[in-house]
Amino acid sequence: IGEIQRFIRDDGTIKVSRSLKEIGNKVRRKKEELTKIYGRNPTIHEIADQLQLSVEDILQAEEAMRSPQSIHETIFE
Amino acid sequence: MNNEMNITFKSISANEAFARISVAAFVSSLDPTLEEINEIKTVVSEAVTNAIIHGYEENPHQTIAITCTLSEDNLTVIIEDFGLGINNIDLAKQPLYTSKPELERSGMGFTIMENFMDKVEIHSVPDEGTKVTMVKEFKKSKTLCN
Amino acid sequence: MNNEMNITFKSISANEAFARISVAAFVSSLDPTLEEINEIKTVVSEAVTNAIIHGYEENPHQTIAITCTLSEDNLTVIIEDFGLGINNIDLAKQPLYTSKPELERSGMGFTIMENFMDKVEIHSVPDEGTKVTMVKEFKKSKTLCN
Ligand SMILES: Nc1ncnc2c1ncn2[C@@H]1O[C@H](COP(=O)(O)OP(=O)(O)O)[C@@H](O)[C@H]1O
Ligand SMILES: Nc1ncnc2c1ncn2[C@@H]1O[C@H](COP(=O)(O)OP(=O)(O)O)[C@@H](O)[C@H]1O
Ligand SMILES: [Mg+2]
Ligand SMILES: [Mg+2]
Repeated sequence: IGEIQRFIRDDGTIKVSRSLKEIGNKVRRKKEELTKIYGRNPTIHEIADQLQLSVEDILQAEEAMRSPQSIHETIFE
Repeated sequence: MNNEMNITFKSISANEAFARISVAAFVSSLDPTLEEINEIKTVVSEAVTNAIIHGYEENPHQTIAITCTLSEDNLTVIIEDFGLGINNIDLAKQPLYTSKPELERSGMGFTIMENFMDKVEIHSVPDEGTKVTMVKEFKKSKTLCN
Repeated sequence: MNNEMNITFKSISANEAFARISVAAFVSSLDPTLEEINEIKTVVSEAVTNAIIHGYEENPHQTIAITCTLSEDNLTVIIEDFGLGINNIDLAKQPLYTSKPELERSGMGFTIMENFMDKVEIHSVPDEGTKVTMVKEFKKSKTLCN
């Protein structure tokens, strides 16, 4: 469906939590960049558009960043 | 551990993502593979889209209900609308059959559900609504690791 | 576009993530910022944890209900349990107050809710349950851009 799934297909399933974290990091960086440009916090759609991700991908990556016991973290461990 | 949830929401296409993500989040306590999660998300999307487009003909003021039950190693998802219903279920299930070719529907919704899930049951009464019950079994070996 | 959803689920701590993700997914149609999403997730987690730990004292066979309503620029979330209730709401709302210091609770749940949301109302009847109603307003300027 989204970038995350493609990423996983390319890289093999073992790296799922790392790839989610990497996407999470990209999201954080883009958020900071857009905050400077817009002079306000960017919305979730604005970040998704810029990174060519779906809003669903962003939600999933944010949840993975949230806690080490996150559901996504444990999927393949 | 047995677990259960219900969600109800309005027949708005924006809620398709909400339904799909909610069911995926609920199932994740069974520690599914990403493939299983994607299969479940896909069938939820198909059934919710059917409820919106066929059951309610895109009237956004109606309600869709989902019930999920988890037991040790399987998930039951029930997706229900209270709309137009299906006249001929055998016909509706046929691959490529769609009653709305003008909307460029693929006619593959039920086929996808039957492929991704271990059991699919359709109960429908014209003018009362449609209830799709799906079961997916998860591999024991994996869930035992928790 | 007005929108509404309800979820009910068992009082199992694994469902805290399900509740948090479901509400976040529902709200994302308002196009919130990441900050707003994380604030909403945090308050849902706090209220659901309270229902599990205080309302039901970790009995996993009870039910928690969440209702979310979206209007143009605000979200109302109602989180409800049918458990023990709160005797003294003013005391319960005080920062650092906890009735369960033995569980290493921080006593900051209600304070966090009041900080992250624009309105928090607690309705509770001993032995009947607790209903927390929270409203968050989203900035118009932003939603108008879409
Ligand atoms: N919830 C529903 N309510 C009424 N009719 C439905 C519903 N779900 C499916 N149908 C009928 O079954 C047909 C086949 O569904 P499906 O396989 O998903 O194909 P498609 O949605 O592409 O038409 C639909 O075209 C419609 O006539
Ligand atoms: N759903 C609830 N049912 C019963 N009591 C509750 C509920 N929510 C909160 N309380 C009471 O309010 C107190 C303060 O809650 P909170 O600020 O979240 O702190 P904490 O959960 O860390 O104790 C709790 O210790 C408990 O006594
Ligand atoms: Mg279909
Ligand atoms: Mg608390």
